[in-house]
Amino acid sequence: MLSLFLIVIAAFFFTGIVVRTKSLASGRKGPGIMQPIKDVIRLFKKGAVYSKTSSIIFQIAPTIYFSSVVMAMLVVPFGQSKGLISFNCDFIFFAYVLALGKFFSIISALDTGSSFEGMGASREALYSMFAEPALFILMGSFALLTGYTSFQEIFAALHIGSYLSYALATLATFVLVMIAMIENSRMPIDDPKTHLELTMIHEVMILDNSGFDLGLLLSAGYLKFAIYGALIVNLFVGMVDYQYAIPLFFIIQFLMAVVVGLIESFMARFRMNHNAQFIVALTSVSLLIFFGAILILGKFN
Amino acid sequence: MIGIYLIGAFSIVIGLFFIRNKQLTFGLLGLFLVLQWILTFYSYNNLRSTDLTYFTYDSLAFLLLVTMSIISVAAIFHSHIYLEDQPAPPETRSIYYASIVLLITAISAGYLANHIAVTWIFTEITTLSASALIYHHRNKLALEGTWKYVFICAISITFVFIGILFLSLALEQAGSQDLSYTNLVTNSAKLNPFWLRLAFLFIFTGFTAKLGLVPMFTAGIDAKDKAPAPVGALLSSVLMNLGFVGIFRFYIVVANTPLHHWANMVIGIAAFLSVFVSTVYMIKVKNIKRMLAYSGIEHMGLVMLGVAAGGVGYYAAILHIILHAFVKSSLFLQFTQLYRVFQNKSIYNVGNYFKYNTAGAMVLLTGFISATAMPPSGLFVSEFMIFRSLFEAKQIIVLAALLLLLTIIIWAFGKNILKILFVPPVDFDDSNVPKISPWESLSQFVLLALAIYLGLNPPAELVELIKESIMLLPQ
Amino acid sequence: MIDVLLIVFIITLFYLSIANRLLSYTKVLAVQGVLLFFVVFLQLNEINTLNLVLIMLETIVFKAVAVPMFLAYLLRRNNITREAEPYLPNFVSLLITTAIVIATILLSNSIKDTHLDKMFFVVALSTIFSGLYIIASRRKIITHVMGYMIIENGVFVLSLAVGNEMPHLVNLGIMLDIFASVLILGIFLNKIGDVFKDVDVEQLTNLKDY
Amino acid sequence: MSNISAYLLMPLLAVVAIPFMKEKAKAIVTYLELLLVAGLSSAIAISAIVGGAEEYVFGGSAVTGPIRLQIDALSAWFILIINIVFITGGFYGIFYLKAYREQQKQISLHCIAFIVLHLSLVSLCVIQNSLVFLITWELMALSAFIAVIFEGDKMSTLKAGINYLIQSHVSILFLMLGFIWVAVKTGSFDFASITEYSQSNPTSVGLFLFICFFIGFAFKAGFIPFHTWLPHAHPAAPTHISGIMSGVLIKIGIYGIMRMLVLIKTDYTSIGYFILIISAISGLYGVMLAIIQHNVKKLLAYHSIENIGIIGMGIGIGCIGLGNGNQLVAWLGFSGALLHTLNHALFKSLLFYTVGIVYQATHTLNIEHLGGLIKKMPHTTLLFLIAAVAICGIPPLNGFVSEFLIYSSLYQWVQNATLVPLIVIIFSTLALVLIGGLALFCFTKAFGTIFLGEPRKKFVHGIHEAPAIQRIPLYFIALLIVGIGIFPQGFFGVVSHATSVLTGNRVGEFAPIQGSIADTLQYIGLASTGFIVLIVLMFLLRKLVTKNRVTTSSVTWGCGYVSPTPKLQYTASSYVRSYSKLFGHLLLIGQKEKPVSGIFPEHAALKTHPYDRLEKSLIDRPIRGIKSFLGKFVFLNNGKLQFSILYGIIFIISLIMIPLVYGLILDFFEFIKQL
Repeated sequence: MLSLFLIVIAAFFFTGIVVRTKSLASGRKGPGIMQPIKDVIRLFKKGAVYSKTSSIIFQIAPTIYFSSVVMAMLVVPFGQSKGLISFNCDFIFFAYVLALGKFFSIISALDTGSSFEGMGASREALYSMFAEPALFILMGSFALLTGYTSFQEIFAALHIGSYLSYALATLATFVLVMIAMIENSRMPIDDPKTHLELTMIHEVMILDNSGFDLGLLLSAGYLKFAIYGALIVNLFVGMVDYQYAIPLFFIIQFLMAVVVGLIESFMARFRMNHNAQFIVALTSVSLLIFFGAILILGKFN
Repeated sequence: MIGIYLIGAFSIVIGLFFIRNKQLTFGLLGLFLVLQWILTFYSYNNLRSTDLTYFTYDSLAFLLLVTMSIISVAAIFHSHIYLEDQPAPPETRSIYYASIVLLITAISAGYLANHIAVTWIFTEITTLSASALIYHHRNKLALEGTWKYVFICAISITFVFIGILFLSLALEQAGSQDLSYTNLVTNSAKLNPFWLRLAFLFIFTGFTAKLGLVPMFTAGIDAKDKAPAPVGALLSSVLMNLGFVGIFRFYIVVANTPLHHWANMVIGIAAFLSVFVSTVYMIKVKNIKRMLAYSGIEHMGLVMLGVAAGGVGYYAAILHIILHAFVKSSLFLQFTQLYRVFQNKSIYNVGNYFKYNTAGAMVLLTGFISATAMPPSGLFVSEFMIFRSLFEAKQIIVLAALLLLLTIIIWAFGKNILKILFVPPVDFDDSNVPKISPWESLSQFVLLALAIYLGLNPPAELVELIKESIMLLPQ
Repeated sequence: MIDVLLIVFIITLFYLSIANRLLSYTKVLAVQGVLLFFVVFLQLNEINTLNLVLIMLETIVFKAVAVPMFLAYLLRRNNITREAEPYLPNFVSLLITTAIVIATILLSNSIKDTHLDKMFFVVALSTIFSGLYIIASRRKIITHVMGYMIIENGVFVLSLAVGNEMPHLVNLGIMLDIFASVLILGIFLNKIGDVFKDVDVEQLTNLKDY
Repeated sequence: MSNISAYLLMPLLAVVAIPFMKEKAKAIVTYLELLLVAGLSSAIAISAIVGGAEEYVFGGSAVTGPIRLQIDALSAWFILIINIVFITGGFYGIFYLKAYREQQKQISLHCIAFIVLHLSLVSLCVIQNSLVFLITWELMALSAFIAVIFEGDKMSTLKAGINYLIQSHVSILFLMLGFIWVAVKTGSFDFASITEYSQSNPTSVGLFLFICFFIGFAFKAGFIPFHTWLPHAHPAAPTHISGIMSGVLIKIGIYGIMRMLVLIKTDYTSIGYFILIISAISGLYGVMLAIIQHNVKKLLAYHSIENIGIIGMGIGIGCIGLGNGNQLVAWLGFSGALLHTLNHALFKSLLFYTVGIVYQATHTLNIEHLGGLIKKMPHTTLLFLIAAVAICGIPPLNGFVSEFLIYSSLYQWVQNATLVPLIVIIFSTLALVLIGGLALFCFTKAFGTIFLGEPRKKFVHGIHEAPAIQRIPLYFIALLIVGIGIFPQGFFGVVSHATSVLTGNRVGEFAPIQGSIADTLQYIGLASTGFIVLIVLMFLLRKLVTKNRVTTSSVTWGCGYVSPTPKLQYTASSYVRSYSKLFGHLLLIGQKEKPVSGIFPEHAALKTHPYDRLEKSLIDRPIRGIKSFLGKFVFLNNGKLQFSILYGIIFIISLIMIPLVYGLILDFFEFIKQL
């Protein structure tokens, strides 16, 4: 339950911080932290333009996308406190609920019959497909380490002990950050600020969305970021008491936002056909983590 | 009884040969069928009894005789339809009827003969009558077919005779001169193996021409192709069975000697080669009749493999040969109707039979399923047993190769039959296709149903008879 | 004495393998008939006279006279060319025939049977196989028929070997002889001759599967 | 007893009667017959699930020996699946066949085949006598074959049909070998003898026996590499038959494998690994080929292979659990497999039926020609969408539940696994995840291209939605799909009986495990329900907010290009291009390209023909080899008389000489030895 509030709050600032970091890094003052939220609210007030080609799918898709993200959010725990939904292997539910959102965002992109949005849809589908194994293997290795299979129990039982486990934690963080980047189609996979549709992924999918729907999509994006942030936080705050944990949560979220901002300002976007390799590399990294876990448990004999 | 039968039959033959009047002809044919059935029932009533010293109503003979009598009814009935449909000059008609009756008589007598020489004589007579039937159409190809059939059969009969001579040499050592099977079996221990070996080799090779087995298989193919389909039905079922009788009765003798294993090897080689040959041609052949003939070769190969494998294989072989007779004859009889529709026997110019004669198409379909021994056809059971006997005989490699070949055969057979059933032929105008009454297919349905029933649910009587006919073999 | 006759018989086989003219084939057949006549006379001395007479009649009338004459008549009637036209040169044929004879001798050598006069066995088998060889190696249909006749002679010789014990087998052989020859020659006379002029085996290869 | 003979008698009567009926009567009688059989068998099945296994013994004939019919929870489960699919499929089929009204003869043949197919499928689940089983098995294959070649006047259909026939015959050969093996050793055709034999012999024997049977059943189920008939048969068959084939016909293979697992007592662990690996490969391969297909039915066929793979993974894990004595893993694996069997039967048949409607409306199965159908046929679109989401294994629908069970079996197994199993686990997880992702990729493509956007090809004839009555069974299936999604624990309750047969523990023993799984599933059910509620709420909210906002509609934003045409749309091929570039080496895609050239390029074209690499190397090449080998022997009957005689001579001489020569050689070696 607690995680819910925290994530929502984090979501409010997260993207703002990212944007701010980027503008500072590029020597500009940049908009206020709350700017993204303001945008969303503005969009909520606006009317909408729908393509003649599009159908009911196009209209319900954003809603479903948003609710899938919300649903995923409900699964995420915070330290000791369970998420609203928690059962064995709930992370599978987490991943697949997000998949539903993806499904609908993709078909809504195809629904416009545009010559560009299909491109984005295709890429989105392909990349998220490649990204998923990493998460599952990560959770698999955690399950192996802790002996539990639900988010909350895993994180509760996860304690950083030996040096090896430090290394694992760092790797895990890296993987999670990267998955977050992919899921939110940020640098280095995708550049939300590019102006050439041919090189977009997420942005080109929502070319035709406007008004309330666009607002939903954007806010879903913010939430997603916060969710992955929360997951990373959970890696470290498993045992910590709330009075330290909650501040820690925000600190880590903040740091992550800054890191994202820095990455986006100092790193170039990959070439589209390099993305696949990069994402698959994540899987191999997570395999590394898995074998690390095996090492820790001393099953090499 | 057999005496009466033979005399009656031969007089009927002579009658048919000279009489041109239709009613009288049919009367005589009917009379003959009655005679045939009387003989059958008689042989059932005094089973295992000997008649005229040279004929014995033993179980094997009886089984094949029943098969014969059932099929002969259908064959003669369809010959009638056939000759009505394609009217031939009266003397040709009477030759046809005379020789078909002669053929049936000779085959029946051949089954019953208990003396190798007598079997041989009647086999010779079948050659004569069959050749007359093959030449029914009086054209070049028919002549060629007849010539080949006659010549190869003459050679093979000579082989059999040589075999018999060797056998007599083998028997001399035993100090006996009676060539009846029973005597041979009783003296089997004393037979000279060297002469016996030669004898078996020659007799086997000789009878393969009738049985339709490698090495002398070619004659039968042309005969079945050129002969009118109702005759083809006889040639491809009961005549083959005569060849089987010839080999099997003598095999029983050899099986009781040290040569048993060697004989099995000889039979096995020939049988497997036959299946192989039929596979080769099932893929190639486009002439429906020849295709059916080759499938017959395949089945004979299976039967002999069952014999070679021994054990349950003997039982399976006899069951298989009976069921196959029913199935194959029904397919040939169906072909007459097929031919009436398309006036053609090449698979290329035939098709969509389902549309023109549904009952007939169902016969073809069921016949195909039965002939390829897919369940629920009765042949499946016998083939299953044959496979089982091969398995028991530790012939796994042979079994595997056999299964591969059979699969290919099913593929080729199925491809052709289904083309005939469903795919419309190119540039074939169905404006003047004759309407064929479904009743004509009745006989085939009966035969096929018989094959299925006897296979899946054999009456205890049948099982007993088969067991009895393989009683003398070393189990 | 019998052995001499039989050796002559084998010599006729050799001659047959190198003979060019179809007419000489018919002559050889006639000669073989005559030889068989004497062999029968000398060999079958234990069977009842009637049967013996019958057999001897068959040999002299049917084998030595009727069939050769009939074949010669066919040759004239269907004005068949006079060469035998073998697939293989005569030289090879001669070698093969010799090989056959030697093989049969070797084979008979491995027999351990006191009842049988091996001479008969050798002659019979070599005759049968050289007859088969002639059928397989000549181009004309009529040569097939002749080859078949030679086989029949061989079978006859074989049957003579057991003739004393089982005369009815000899009769059977005679029956086969007459029956088959009549059937074959009948067809040949009536049909093939009329339908196909100058009969060559190549013309009878339309029934095939490829 | 009596009801069973009735159950056999009625269909026979119908089969005899059908050819002499009017078209309407045919349909009605067939369907009534179907309902009767289904009702009877379902009643028995349910009683078996509730009240434990039942057994009947028939006298049988001299050949078969006594025929034992035994119906336990496992059989019952499959019988229920079969009946569900057949009842819906038959109903749908009645209307589907209306289009072929004039071909009465074909239709009556079809009806007969349909009845026999259903009857034999149901019977296969209960027969315990190997010979009768074989016969019924072939009956099933044959009737399915007849049903497939309904449009047999097309040579292509016939080819596909024969391909199917032959491969199912090969499958029966393997089964036959197995049964003969057992029969020869034990002398009995009863299934019980299989157990005896496998128990009384070393495990290796049981292993080989199982593999023999597995191959036989795998042909039917469509495991790689025995799958090649599937993608040909499904497009060829009339749609309701494709639905039934994919729904239950291939499942009977799964049933066979499970039955053999129950019967054969041997080293389950190694069997488990064997199945798991094959299944993982099947799953991946199936979906990878599915993506590049242009023909919808072919695409669905490959997805059947994929789903069989998933089911197989469940079975494999279950076996391993059984082997290691890890009840929980075994339970999760088997239940997952069983439940997925039902789920796949549901959504796959639904997919086929909807595709059938599309086909009858547009007369094409080529995705690239379709598009924008959602406006013409909304119901079909909705149904297809539901099925598509379900097959991707996404909550809140049924696909997720079974995949979840299999996933969690993997994660449960992790706990106490050693190194090698761990590696297996991780790669199976990988496979499962990739399968899920690729399935999503594939079905977004299929749905998007068929139903969304603009029509890519103008159809001369009007396109209409199917009549409401034809949609009834489809909605029923959809209902079931959602029902399993939001109420999984109930269905699991039913499955658990079947699972207990597989795991071999008695009724009541498995309460704790069952309970723990049921709890988890209950959570999922709640979550899914909540999810649906949330979506609805969000949608209402959206309605509320946007109620008095101005919404205008215009052309799709063409990024500045002002005159877009449907031709400019993203096509299916372009959608999968980046994918097929990545996996191009594994796949086999024939390409014919006429590239754009010159300053004023005229016509340019690109044709792609996806083909199955395995089929090419495992089916086509060997067959070509065998044919050419056999072709070398056609000279045998070349019509020359001399040859025919020669064969005889050769035969005799060789059989005389070879032994002599052989003897001589032996003597020679003896002589050498003596030196």
